Amino acid sequence: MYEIFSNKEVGPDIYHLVLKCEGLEKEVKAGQFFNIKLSGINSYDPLLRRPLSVFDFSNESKRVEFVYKVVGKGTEILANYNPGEKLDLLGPLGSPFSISDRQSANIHLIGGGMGIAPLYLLAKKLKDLPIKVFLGAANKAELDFFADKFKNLGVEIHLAAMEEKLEIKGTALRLWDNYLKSELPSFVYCCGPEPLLSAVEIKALKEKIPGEISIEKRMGCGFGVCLSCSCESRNENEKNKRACVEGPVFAFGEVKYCE
Amino acid sequence: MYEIFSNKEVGPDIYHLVLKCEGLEKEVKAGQFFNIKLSGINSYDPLLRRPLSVFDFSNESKRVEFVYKVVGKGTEILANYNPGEKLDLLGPLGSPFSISDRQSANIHLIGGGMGIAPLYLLAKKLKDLPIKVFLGAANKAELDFFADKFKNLGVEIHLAAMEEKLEIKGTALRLWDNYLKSELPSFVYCCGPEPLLSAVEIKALKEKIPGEISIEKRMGCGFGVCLSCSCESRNENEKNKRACVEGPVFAFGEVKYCE
Amino acid sequence: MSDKKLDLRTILKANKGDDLKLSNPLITASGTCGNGEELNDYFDINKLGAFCTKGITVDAQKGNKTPRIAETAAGIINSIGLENPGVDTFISEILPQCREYSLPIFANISGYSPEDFLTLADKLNDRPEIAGLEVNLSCPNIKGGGMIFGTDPEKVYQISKKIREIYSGYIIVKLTPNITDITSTALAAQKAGADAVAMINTLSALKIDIDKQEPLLANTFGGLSGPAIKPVALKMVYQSYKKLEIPIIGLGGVSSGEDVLEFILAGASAVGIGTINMLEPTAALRIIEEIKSYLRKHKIQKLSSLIGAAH
Amino acid sequence: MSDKKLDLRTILKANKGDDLKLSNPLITASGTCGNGEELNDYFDINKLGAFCTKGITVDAQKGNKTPRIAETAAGIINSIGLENPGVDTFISEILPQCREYSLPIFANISGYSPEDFLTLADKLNDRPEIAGLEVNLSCPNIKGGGMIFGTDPEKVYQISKKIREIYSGYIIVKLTPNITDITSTALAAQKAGADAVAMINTLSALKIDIDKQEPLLANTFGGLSGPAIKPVALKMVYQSYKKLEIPIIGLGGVSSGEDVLEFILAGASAVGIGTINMLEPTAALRIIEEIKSYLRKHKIQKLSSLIGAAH
Ligand SMILES: Cc1cc2nc3c(=O)[nH]c(=O)nc-3n(C[C@H](O)[C@H](O)[C@H](O)COP(=O)(O)OP(=O)(O)OC[C@H]3O[C@@H](n4cnc5c(N)ncnc54)[C@H](O)[C@@H]3O)c2cc1C
Ligand SMILES: Cc1cc2nc3c(=O)[nH]c(=O)nc-3n(C[C@H](O)[C@H](O)[C@H](O)COP(=O)(O)OP(=O)(O)OC[C@H]3O[C@@H](n4cnc5c(N)ncnc54)[C@H](O)[C@@H]3O)c2cc1C
Ligand SMILES: Cc1cc2nc3c(=O)[nH]c(=O)nc-3n(C[C@H](O)[C@H](O)[C@H](O)COP(=O)(O)O)c2cc1C
Ligand SMILES: Cc1cc2nc3c(=O)[nH]c(=O)nc-3n(C[C@H](O)[C@H](O)[C@H](O)COP(=O)(O)O)c2cc1C
Ligand code: FES
Ligand code: FES
Repeated sequence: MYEIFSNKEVGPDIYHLVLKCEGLEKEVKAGQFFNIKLSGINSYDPLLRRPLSVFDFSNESKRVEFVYKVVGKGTEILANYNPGEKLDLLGPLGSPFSISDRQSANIHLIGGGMGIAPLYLLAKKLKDLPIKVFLGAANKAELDFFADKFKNLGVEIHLAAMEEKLEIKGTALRLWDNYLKSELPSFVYCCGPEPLLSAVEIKALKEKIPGEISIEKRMGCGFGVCLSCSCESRNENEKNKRACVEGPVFAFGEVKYCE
Repeated sequence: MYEIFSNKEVGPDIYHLVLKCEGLEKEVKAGQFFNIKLSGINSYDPLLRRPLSVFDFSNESKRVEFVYKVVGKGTEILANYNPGEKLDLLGPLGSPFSISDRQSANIHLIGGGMGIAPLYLLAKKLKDLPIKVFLGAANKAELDFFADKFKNLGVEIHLAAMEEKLEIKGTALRLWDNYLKSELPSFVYCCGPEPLLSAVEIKALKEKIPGEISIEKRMGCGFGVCLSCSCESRNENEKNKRACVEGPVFAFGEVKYCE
Repeated sequence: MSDKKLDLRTILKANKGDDLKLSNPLITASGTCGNGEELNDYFDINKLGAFCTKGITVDAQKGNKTPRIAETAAGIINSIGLENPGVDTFISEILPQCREYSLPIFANISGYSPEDFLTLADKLNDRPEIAGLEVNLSCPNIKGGGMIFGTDPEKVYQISKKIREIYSGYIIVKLTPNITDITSTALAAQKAGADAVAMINTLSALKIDIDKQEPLLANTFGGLSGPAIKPVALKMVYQSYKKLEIPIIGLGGVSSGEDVLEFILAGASAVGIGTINMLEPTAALRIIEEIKSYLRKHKIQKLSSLIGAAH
Repeated sequence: MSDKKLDLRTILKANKGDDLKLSNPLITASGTCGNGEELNDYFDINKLGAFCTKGITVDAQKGNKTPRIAETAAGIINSIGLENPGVDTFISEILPQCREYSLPIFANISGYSPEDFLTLADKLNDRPEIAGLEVNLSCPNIKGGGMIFGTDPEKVYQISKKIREIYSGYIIVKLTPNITDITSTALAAQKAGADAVAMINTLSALKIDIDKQEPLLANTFGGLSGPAIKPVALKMVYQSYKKLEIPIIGLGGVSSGEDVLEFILAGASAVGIGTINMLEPTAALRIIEEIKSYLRKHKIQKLSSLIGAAH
């Protein structure tokens, strides 16, 4: 059980949740997630935990942070929690973004919607390299909090919104696509809706640029026992991969998209 | 939705809940109850509301008060609510104790366990009459809060506990029984477990003393639609009575006991 | 879309006789809404699509011993045991009250023998206060009773057919989910000339009091209802829709506009609301608002255009 | 009572061969606990009474398309579709891991035809790593598959009997609740020589995505599990106990010590824990503690003395 330090609305239906995690022993890496229990005491409804990617983590201050959007039952319950209350979290879970061998220049991070959340901790880890961040969402209000955070890191960011013109009016994909005309990256990280992952991957594979995506699959358990989150491998001979254990981060070309 | 003013432990697992009920238009009478929703937002578990008798009510200060014991899922959830939070209550429900024609002297109030709760508001209404209150519980700690409250009303009280000697060591029934040797009342009110109700009623009927009991039946709805709380009438030709509408207060001899 | 344009009406097609037009798809589930009076204290029940009474039997019944209700995760188990004043008192005392309402009313009938159902259908035939009968062939709480009939397609056919022969109003046959294949009994009811089927009644269930080390309900078994059973009910409606020609009234755990929409998309022409009323007497009003916001959001005018749309 | 005196052991009587002695009644429910490794990261799974593997088929299966899981009130609907590496890989890769554990392990087998079951039983016969087979005649997620067998007592008898002829270890036949009378299939399994029955598998269920206006699961239907179904499972165990001579493994929604006690009082000799593990990987440890406090409170020494005590 971790105590809530703050849980504030930072955009339209978007919340920033900060937990004190003194007891947490494991290291938390960019791309990993926690699975959060949202049923109250003596209650089995809602039954399943809800997975949220780690937005930020600091081992020194012992804080783990999330950014989430209220989209349904569970996230609405979460938004009603107050500082001082405690949450039951399972994690950190999943395989993180790989970082060790990214000493190359020109790293692009592409995030769509709430897929932006896990890219922040990643950017923090990579921030001494020349990284460029491409973010898209419905409107500026959904991006403001993220944009400020990335700006404070001192990394280069590009913004797009569907409903209004920022750098462009459109998706993160189109934003990035435009930029590719001036520079091809040496490695790409992408997180967001499957159509974004898929399109970025196709483009990158064509240009022979390696990279990783983080996929959001409906999860039952989050730790590998139920096979709810199976992703079919692109390699016909390989067995399925679990988004919660082998993923949510996969290399370009590793898994098929379907939803 | 009524805001919680306070919700404090006042005995072993016994809580005193005070709600602000500005919006409440109906008058609340002694013997009535409210049915309290305990599932959180977006949750259907626990599904049923929990009935609690009104312990105190004041139209001026617009406060409705309850005293409850944590015995299971629902009451444990209730005990976890904090001041400032809101509760969804249905009520006031049920038929109250009758008061109008109790101008006679010698009224006895007998309460066992949490059955004491509804007697307090009743005693308040009757307090200008010479009433005597007989209370029993497992131990002194369970009685302290109630005893203080009744004492502050200035009424005569007698206390018994099962686990230690107060006026006697034993049940409210024995306590009252002893007292009957010195004085027969002209009217009796009784609330508590069914064996207490039943025994008091038998004794009173034998002595031809009229009175009323308040019964705790497992309830589905609390407002008369489901027939979960049916009490068989002692009059074979009469149909069942619903503890939530025709009761929970019944006259001596009106319904059969069974649980 | 302006609220005025939203059309929540639904039609229950009749096999013979007139179709029933409901102002919205919500029908109270028998036994969870009394006979109208209590709910009407909370809101004008004419806002419902239709009302279904508490089950009636030939003779008055005191019902089962208490406890008659137990709570389970997101559900309740009941064994009321058909407590009711009997059909004659129903006709003399309850039907007159029904005249005060303008919405269609169904009388829910239960029997301990096939003959009982015929007696009831006969006594209730041509009563102007009611639009039709809901024939409860599925009550799990009476011994040797309804459920035995309800799990045998042949018996469902026989009883439904005999009722059809003597009753001229709308006939809904209410089916039990405690069966390997509910489409077998649904088809039997259709073949017998029922106007519609209602599914589901409660799932046979048990709760044990671990302190007393015995079943919690006085009657041992009871019927499970509430949100817990919704996925089972919905599956049965979906599975039956393509096989049936008569309308389906879907019910089981419906508690929100989303639930109603699920049932309608699965193929229900109308939807029963039961257990939710016990916790939230004004649930119907909330549910109607939730349906309206869905229609607005999806720019759909006619709710009935969604019937079976998930197939 | 001191903790040392509390005796949680339970015996699964065998029809032929040796009885199985479990250190406590908790058995993992197939498909909800992987093959042990993942859970073992959270606690020493030897603390369980027994372990049951994820369902295996003759050939490797990729399972159904996603989404494979939907949430309902106090329940989940799954349609994993038996994703597994096939029996040969199971034998070469998973069984060796099983050697690391000291508790009895059951291999859960599923087939698309009666022959499949025999192939599986044959290949798994005499494997020292496993104590027995759990024959899943009740999987609702494969077309033309398990559930068709599972609802027909005659087929249950035939398949169980053939397996009995070629398999010498402990045989548990796992039954489906999607049936009018589960005692018919339970008795068929007993007659065929099964050592025990497990009840229940999941209830056939549906969820509709109202925004997409189509079934949420890629496979349309799925199986409902979790606390929502406990009252139905418990009823089936209670109802079967008096009719059967072989042990019953009760499961369906078990999430607490109270739930385990309900099943045992109803007549189960052991209890499966499924869905709860998905939310709370250490649930078994909590449940064991809850059982112990109950025994202490009621001054009962042997848990097994409570089997069937609610009758
Ligand atoms: C590994 C992982 C990391 C995630 N990280 C974040 C994050 O950092 N911030 C954030 O806002 N969201 C994140 N999500 C998505 C988040 O888990 C869902 O939005 C949440 O579970 C919805 O719960 P709900 O009860 O509010 O919605 P529900 O009422 O359950 O459903 C509402 C909507 O949410 C969608 N949904 C439900 N469950 C999931 C799920 N498991 N995955 C994706 N969509 C779902 C449904 O399709 C539906 O449209 C992540 C998901 C995964 C799998
Ligand atoms: C009209 C009425 C007035 C009541 N007033 C009070 C009051 O003022 N103070 C107070 O402490 N309690 C009162 N009760 C009892 C109170 O409602 C129950 O203790 C409560 O519902 C238990 O809920 P739970 O979820 O904590 O227990 P559960 O987990 O549901 O059950 C735990 C135990 O409580 C018993 N129980 C469950 N439901 C009921 C019920 N409806 N009635 C009686 N026992 C039940 C069960 O037998 C079980 O032993 C009243 C009951 C009724 C019917
Ligand atoms: C307390 C109670 C009493 C019921 N009585 C009847 C009845 O008399 N006749 C009947 O056909 N169904 C009866 N039912 C079943 C409901 O009408 C309905 O089919 C079932 O509860 C499923 O719907 P729900 O989950 O919305 O409650 C009763 C259900 C409950 C909970
Ligand atoms: C994700 C999931 C996968 C399952 N896979 C299997 C399986 O492979 N074989 C089997 O016999 N039962 C399978 N089941 C059924 C469970 O073993 C169990 O019978 C059912 O879920 C009821 O128990 P529970 O409510 O405790 O989960 C599965 C259930 C779930 C939830
Ligand atoms: S969510 Fe259960 S295996 Fe991935
Ligand atoms: S509790 Fe429903 S009628 Fe009394």
